[in-house]
Amino acid sequence: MPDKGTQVKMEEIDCGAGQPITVLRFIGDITSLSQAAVLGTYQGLPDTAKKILIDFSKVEYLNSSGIALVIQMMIAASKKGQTIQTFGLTPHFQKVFTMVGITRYTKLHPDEQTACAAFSA
Amino acid sequence: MPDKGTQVKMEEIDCGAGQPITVLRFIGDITSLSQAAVLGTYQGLPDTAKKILIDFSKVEYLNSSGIALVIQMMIAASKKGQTIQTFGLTPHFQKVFTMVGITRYTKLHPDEQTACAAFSA
Amino acid sequence: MKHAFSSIELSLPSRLGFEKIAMNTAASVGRIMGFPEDRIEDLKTAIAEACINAIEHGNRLDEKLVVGVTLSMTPDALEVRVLDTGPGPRFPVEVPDIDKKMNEEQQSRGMGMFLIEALVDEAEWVSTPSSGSYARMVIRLPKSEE
Amino acid sequence: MKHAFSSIELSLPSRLGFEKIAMNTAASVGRIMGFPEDRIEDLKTAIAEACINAIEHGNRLDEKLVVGVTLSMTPDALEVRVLDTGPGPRFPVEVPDIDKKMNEEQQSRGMGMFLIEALVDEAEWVSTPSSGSYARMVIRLPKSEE
Ligand SMILES: Nc1ncnc2c1ncn2[C@@H]1O[C@H](COP(=O)(O)OP(=O)(O)O)[C@@H](O)[C@H]1O
Ligand SMILES: Nc1ncnc2c1ncn2[C@@H]1O[C@H](COP(=O)(O)OP(=O)(O)O)[C@@H](O)[C@H]1O
Repeated sequence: MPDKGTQVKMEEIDCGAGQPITVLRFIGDITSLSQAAVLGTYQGLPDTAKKILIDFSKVEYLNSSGIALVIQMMIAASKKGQTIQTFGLTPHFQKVFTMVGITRYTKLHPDEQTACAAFSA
Repeated sequence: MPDKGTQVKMEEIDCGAGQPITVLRFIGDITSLSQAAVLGTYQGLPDTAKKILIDFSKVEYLNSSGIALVIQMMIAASKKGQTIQTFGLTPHFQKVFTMVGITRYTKLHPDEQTACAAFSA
Repeated sequence: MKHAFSSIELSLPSRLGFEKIAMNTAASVGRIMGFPEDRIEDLKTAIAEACINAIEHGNRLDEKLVVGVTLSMTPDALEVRVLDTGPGPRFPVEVPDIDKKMNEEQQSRGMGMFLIEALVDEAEWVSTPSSGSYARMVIRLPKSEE
Repeated sequence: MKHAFSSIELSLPSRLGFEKIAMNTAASVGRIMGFPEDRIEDLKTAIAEACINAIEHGNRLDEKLVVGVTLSMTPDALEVRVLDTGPGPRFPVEVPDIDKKMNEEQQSRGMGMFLIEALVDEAEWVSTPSSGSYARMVIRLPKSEE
């Protein structure tokens, strides 16, 4: 695929648990150049968004500066009392996220369904 | 995938047309280093093999020296009165095979079923 | 592209198979530049064929001799040079003819340079007697992309 | 591997994003050497982080300065050097701590060198004051493969 930087798709879904869930689907790269895509998109979410699902399944390249943006988003979300669930990281990036300790603050789910279900658990 | 050179799997299949068809499934690379895999395997086929189906769908890298081996196989097959059908080339290599004119001597089918059916056409 | 010109260099020992390294390096540059995937495939095959020729014919498989690859990015094209230490091909080079090949009137090989010319937008072979020779290929970005 | 030692060199302008070229070049070398796919991923991340540091910190995003990458293949390992023109990192480097990061007691960045060390078999940073510095990483082939 040609290099398109970071793209984000925002969606509202209903996992069957009543309250809608806001999904951020990242596509492409998450790097230091993704500040607007990651933090900008997050900041643009309405205050009513309490449950945020992050879809990494279309992310091709992620580096430590990109992970730092994810951490910044998690910090902001925890301040606002929002819950974050994630899914779609490759086994390699699951390992990397575990190495840096992110798994102490959010769970890396294998797929969308499991991640969704975790909001009502 | 780690670099494993050329692998070939030989199979006999029946496309429903009575006479069995000999399938050569190439896996990996087809280059100047594939002489044994391509010509050796071909020469090892029993004389009864009259219909040969070549599966390129698992070929990752093919260069002009590899194509030359395919041409040598086609020359040998034409001398023995064998019919060759092929399938599984990527659009790029379909273009390359067309550029060098191989399509004047064998058809590049989109999939196994179509290639199979072509033997009884 | 913000900058008018920038250049990436790669050097490889002359060993068959190492052309794949050049292919993947070039593919990566091509993707950064925004080439569509079918042009990336053209680029990969062209650079592989040029590297194989540099390894086999130019450097005669002597692994101590280096194949140099330069990838120069301009706003509208990628220029690739593949250098070896030999004198370059002798022209004219026989055009491949599938009928002759099938009739064994022409050897089955001899399609690399033909493919390079067919796949890229510009191809030329330059010989610099004192130092070696290079194949120079240009592949242009589709107009709509810029 | 038939030959005891062979080395591939790559040089890149210091532009963020170009680390991907190094990643894909290295991945290609790793595949030729027969590394399993999970180790290729480790290698890619490690080399990307080293290149980003060379681009950002070593060469301070000055595109005229080159990041050099050498990939040296031995029968049992791949050694990678990523060179820049700066003095290298100042030690000790703060270890990333996710609790501190989440509490904003530590900046969110600062995980690159930690990841490099965690992902490769050997990592060191060498400063050569006159010319620059390099990160040196070694990733070994699994024993069963040879
Ligand atoms: N870099 C080179 N140095 C010297 N001779 C070359 C080089 N590239 C090509 N040639 C010559 O041109 C001929 C045709 O090359 P090519 O079309 O790639 O086919 P092949 O390599 O299969 O022979 C080669 O056989 C060789 O004699
Ligand atoms: N090649 C280098 N040249 C100079 N300083 C470096 C280099 N690599 C790393 N450093 C220093 O080490 C620090 C930690 O690097 P790293 O762990 O990769 O995280 P980050 O780059 O996100 O800060 C950097 O902030 C920088 O000060």
